[in-house]
Amino acid sequence: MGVLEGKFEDNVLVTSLDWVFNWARSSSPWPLSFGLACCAIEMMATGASRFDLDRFGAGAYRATPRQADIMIVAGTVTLKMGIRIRRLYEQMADPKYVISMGSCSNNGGPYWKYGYHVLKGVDEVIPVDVYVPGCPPRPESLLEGLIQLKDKIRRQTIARKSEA
Amino acid sequence: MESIRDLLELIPYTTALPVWVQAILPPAVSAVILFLFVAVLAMFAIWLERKVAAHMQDRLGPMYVGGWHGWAQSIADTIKLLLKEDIVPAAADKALFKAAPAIVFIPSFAAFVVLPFGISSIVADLNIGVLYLFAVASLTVVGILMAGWASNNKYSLFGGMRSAAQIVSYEIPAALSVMPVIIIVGSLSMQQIVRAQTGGIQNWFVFRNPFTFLAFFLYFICSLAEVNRTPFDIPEAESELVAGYHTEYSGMRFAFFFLAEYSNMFLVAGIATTLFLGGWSQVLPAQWVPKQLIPGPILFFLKALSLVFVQIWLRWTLPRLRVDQLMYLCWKVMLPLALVLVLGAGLLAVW
Amino acid sequence: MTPREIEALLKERFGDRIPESRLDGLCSWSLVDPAAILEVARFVHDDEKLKMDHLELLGGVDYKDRIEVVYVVNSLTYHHRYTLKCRLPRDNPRIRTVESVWKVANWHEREAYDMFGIIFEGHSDLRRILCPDDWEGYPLRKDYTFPGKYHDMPV
Amino acid sequence: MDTSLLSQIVFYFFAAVTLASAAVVVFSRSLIYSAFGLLFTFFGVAALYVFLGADFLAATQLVIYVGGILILLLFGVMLTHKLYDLNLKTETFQVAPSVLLMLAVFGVLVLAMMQTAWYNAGPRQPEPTTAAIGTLLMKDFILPFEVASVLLLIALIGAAMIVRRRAE
Amino acid sequence: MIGLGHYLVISAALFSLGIMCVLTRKNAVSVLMGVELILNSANLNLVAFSKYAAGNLNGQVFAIFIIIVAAAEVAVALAIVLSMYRMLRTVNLDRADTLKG
Amino acid sequence: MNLDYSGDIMTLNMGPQHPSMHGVLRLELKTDGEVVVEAIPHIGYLHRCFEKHAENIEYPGVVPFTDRMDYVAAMNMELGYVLAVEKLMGIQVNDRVRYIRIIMAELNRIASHLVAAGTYGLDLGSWTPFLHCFRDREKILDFFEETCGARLLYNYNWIGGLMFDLPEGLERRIIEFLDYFEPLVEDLNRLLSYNYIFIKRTASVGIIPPEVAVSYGITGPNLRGSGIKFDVRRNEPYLGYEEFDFEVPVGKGEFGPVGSCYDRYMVRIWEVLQSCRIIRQAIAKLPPGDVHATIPKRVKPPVGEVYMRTECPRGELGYYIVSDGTSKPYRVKVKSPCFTVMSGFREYSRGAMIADIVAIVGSVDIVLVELDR
Amino acid sequence: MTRYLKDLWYGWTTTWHSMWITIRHLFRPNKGYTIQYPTVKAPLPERARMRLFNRIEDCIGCGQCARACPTDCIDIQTEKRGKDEPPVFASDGTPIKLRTFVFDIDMTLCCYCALCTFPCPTHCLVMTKEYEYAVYDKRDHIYHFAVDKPRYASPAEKEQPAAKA
Repeated sequence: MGVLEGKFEDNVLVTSLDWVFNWARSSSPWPLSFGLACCAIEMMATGASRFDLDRFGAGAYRATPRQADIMIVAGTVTLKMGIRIRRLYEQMADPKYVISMGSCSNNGGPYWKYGYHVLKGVDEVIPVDVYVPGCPPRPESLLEGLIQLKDKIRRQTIARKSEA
Repeated sequence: MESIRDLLELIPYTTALPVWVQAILPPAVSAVILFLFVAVLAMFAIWLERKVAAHMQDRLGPMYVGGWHGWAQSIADTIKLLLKEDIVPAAADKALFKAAPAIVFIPSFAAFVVLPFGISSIVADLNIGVLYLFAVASLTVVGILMAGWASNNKYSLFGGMRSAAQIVSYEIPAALSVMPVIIIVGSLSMQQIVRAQTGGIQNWFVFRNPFTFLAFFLYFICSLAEVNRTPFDIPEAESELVAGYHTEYSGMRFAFFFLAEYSNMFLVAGIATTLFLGGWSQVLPAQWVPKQLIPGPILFFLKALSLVFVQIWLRWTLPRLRVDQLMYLCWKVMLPLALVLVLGAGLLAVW
Repeated sequence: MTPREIEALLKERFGDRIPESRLDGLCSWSLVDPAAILEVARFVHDDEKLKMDHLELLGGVDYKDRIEVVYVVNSLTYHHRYTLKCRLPRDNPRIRTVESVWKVANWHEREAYDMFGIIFEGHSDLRRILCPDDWEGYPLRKDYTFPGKYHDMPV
Repeated sequence: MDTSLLSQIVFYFFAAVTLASAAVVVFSRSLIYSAFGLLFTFFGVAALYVFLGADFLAATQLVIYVGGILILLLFGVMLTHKLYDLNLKTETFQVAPSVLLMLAVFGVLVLAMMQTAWYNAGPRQPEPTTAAIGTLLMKDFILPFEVASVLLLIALIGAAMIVRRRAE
Repeated sequence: MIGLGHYLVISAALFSLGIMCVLTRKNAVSVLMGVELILNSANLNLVAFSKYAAGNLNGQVFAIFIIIVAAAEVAVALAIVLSMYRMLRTVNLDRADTLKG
Repeated sequence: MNLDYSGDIMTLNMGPQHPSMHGVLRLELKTDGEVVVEAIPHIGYLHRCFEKHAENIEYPGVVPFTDRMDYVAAMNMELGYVLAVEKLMGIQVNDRVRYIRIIMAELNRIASHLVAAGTYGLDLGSWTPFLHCFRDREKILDFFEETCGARLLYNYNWIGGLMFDLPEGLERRIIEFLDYFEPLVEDLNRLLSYNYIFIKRTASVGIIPPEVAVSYGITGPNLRGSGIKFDVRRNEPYLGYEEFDFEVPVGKGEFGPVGSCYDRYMVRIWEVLQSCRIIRQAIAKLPPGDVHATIPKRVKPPVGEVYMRTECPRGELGYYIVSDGTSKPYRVKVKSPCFTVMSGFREYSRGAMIADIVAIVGSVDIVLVELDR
Repeated sequence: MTRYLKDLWYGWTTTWHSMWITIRHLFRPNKGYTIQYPTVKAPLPERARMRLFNRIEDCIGCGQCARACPTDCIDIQTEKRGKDEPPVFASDGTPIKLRTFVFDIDMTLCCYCALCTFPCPTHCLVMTKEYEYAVYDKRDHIYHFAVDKPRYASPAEKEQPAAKA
């Protein structure tokens, strides 16, 4: 995680800092402009006029993984691509989140059974925060996934986790 | 600066401080104020850009963060960027990599020193103001080259080289297109230039004579190129070079580039306002309204922001040029035109 | 030209090197002796009456006992279409490349190599195209068994 | 007086920056570091010009040296090496004799300085120099000015001619 | 109090560093940097004298001329270096001996 | 200023993840400064084994997979497959099915060309056309969603019929949409196509001469952009396209040589208008009928093989299906238009600049999944 | 020279044309293009195909849906009801002869093609309009519809149940 995590005990200051940090992080999740297949078109549609991802502050598609906060894995991940996706994920700066969009990246989707060249779920190579269902998901579904991700971010804390 | 010194004298016990602290305090305080000012300005410009772009594209833009039309969006972005992990690639040249954002940001920040926001609100009214602006602006190039080279990434390097070539070339027509104004005023001081334009819209240099009128457009286009805005944003052309010279930058260092880009936007708009649109001077002719109704700084901001708006407008309208077309435009179109303008303005002044 | 005329033309020119033909409305084809494929390809491409300058499709079909290479060719001038086929043995299928006739065959042949392991002799750049370079096996063969793992990712 | 103390501090600071970065230019093995050292040298010299009351010259120094010459040098460094190579090292030779020579030159210069009784015109209030320089250039130094402009033109054309790729 | 001597010492140091750079480097671009140092030291001298000794601006005007000449020199020199690199694939000055018999 | 630095060849890897690569195409660029000496495409990053799937799934179940091949023009993709199987089985669909199929295919063509035009603007640094195109595309997707319930991947064309009949009043709304949309094409043109920067960026770049286009088997708008008037809808009509009055636009080379990026782009824009014409005619002639009438209970084609080609927005789409008499296809081989276009990329991108590479990749309008299948 | 000036002129005018278009869009009121999703939800058409839902009380366990599914995302396990059990009927009167004790749909595999809903004899398998079900754990995307427990502990105890997909 980021610079400050895990260095403090839990107290009032930390709680309010948490609020500020999580507010900032959840309010500006810049996605990596990274489309693979069908879902990428729906991702573009989500960014376009009708649904407008930018309303949530997530419209600033970054071309470079270094500046992106969330990676929307939109589409089928093949084995050839899986290696690259892992590298892209490693290049992203903490804190980073992954939205797996659509059946293919969730679990291989339709290509699950005979797809000798398809990775069975992007979570085999990188950790996934939110799975958005659909093949492809409606733009609303992606927005809902983003809202879910925001909820998840808001529950984070910089306080040191108790050893449990 | 003077006003800040006056302000500090109001605070008790400052005289009891050590001498060197007393000496260093006013510049330090004004620097901090200026920094905050620039940061807020840049954040506002970012928000404005996102909203304007969205509405041009039949979207809404940021809507939720902070409440009304996502006014806090840029604040959230900034906090988030500051909190992000700061990656220094293992293959990069560490020292230069870390220094580059500062070298890019400092000039754009330092250039604000000579912007006359109002009759008395200017940090330092240098008598070589315009020259100072160009001197400081030339430092940015080094930072960009540094960033591009130190990242050890081919895209960055391409971006850096393109950017350096672009800024260095466009500095020439930009500087030349300022000359007509300087010839008329006979001074390099920004404040003097504004004073020469007081008394209403007809005294602004845009409308003074045809040469200055054209020079305004010329300067505006060249300044677009100098701050790497579309249609001249090839150094960071997303679809070609990923993100240009700041491809490898993340978190805070990227925030500095971002901030520098947007403060530069405001800076060139401010310069154009000062040189051509009368700076803080009033709009209505003095014959009709003898007293300045709106305070100078507000007028200045309105004028500068409208130019920023035009920059944004252009960005979301035009495709970008190619490198050779960009250079063609500079050397074959802008430069001859600028020379003609200087010549014409000079002849007009002599005559 | 109708498929029947094309077939007649081919038969006339190449004789017994066109051992079999089937002319139906769906997909009229002629079997070509694998050794003569380059000649036939050049003929259909260059012949004034045929002018099949468009290679539509080149692909393999695995028939368990043999592998067939299918060439669907088409003329942009006369708008007629015809199919050529070559039968190859299943183990070690080899055939001459038609890259010199239609440039697009380059990639099509690479794909057929990738999927079926058909080796095109004289091909300028016969590498895998869709699968990674270190992939094992020829996926579209009927007896293809799925690999368990590729690098450290499960298949 | 406090301001004179402050200005002394600032002067020594810039003098140190100038000399240290010049040392980097000379002693750094990496060409790029040399080039960026040069940036600070130019910057420091510009600051010293400000101290000498030559504000126009300081700005000119920045515009031409930093904005022009340094960028040219950087381009030169990058173009004459593998573009994306981080290790732009340069070899040095004759280090020991040149250090001796350098020290000798420095010693002689400083000695000569000490020995000379310089004429001192006395402290003057710094004043804007731009207009005065312009007048000087256009009146007293008009001939050198023209010669310099011709020289620049020739250099421009010459440089373009030299770098031009001959059509094979 | 800062006087003429200070500037002269700085200038002398810059000059000798420049000399050192020119002498020790094989790389043509490096040598150019050394030349720039030397020119700067001369400029500094001129401006210092113009303030302390002469009392007029002639020194500054000369400095401007030097800057102009330096710009021209660097442009031409770099052009030469570039074409040398293109021909010899190196910028090592020792290799530029094609004129030798 | 010429930025050819030194004659050093530098290898620049564009992709697989690169904002302008329309997915995950990887280009290995050998550059000399800004000039690309050679651009070698590497594909297969989205190879989803369509042909393997098709061999293991019953005939109707393949249709969703054909959708996913070219997801921007799914209606057209499934249309080709369905027509091939129908041809193999000898099914004659009634007129209503034919006309609805044409309406849907043409609407989909408009949507696909809008994506192509929009993303092309994006590649060249102009964002707004992209969003304007997507705004209008959404309306088309609404029609599809009303008709078959899905926005992008429809599974609407079934073997022997359609999934559903058109919903109540859709014809009227499509006409209304066309009335609204056709003037907007002019807006798009003024915003992007006639912009001088855009013309300068595209008009003399990425030229595919006709002979190269033919030799590389380039089809569809890319072939027509090179000045060859060939359209499967016109030259080998299926579905009764011969009953319709439309033009086949070809590249004119107004601002540069024929076959440039600009020509390919403009052919798409003109095709959008032609599609509008076709839709209007089809809706005017739409006969009543039962769209489920000819759907076979069990799809079991006779032994044999068939090759069927249709005109897809990206070019000529061919399905080569071998049937062994069972309910699963023995082999399905797809002739994908993007594959052939990209195979020639090395040739027609030679000598371009890096920025031009982006322009060329955008102008041939590839969809990577169809390329890799 | 004329070409040069023409170029300049075209560049200038077409830029203004483009700018005119964008500025018009800026000042034209946003004609409801954007749907503000979490607060406003666009109505879905009648035929919208989203998440699969099975009314298990109507399911006769025939397994036709599983056979039709191209991606094998439906997992049905049934067993014959004993002779001693009371007869059960679906809402349209079809007798339910099989007890479905596993009816799992893995929505991460589903391709939303609706091919499974058409063969269903009792129309109990439908695609709903529910599309908001993003989860943190992908196992939550497997929906278990069956409510009955198998009566016979192992298939060997009774003869092998009919449809096992």
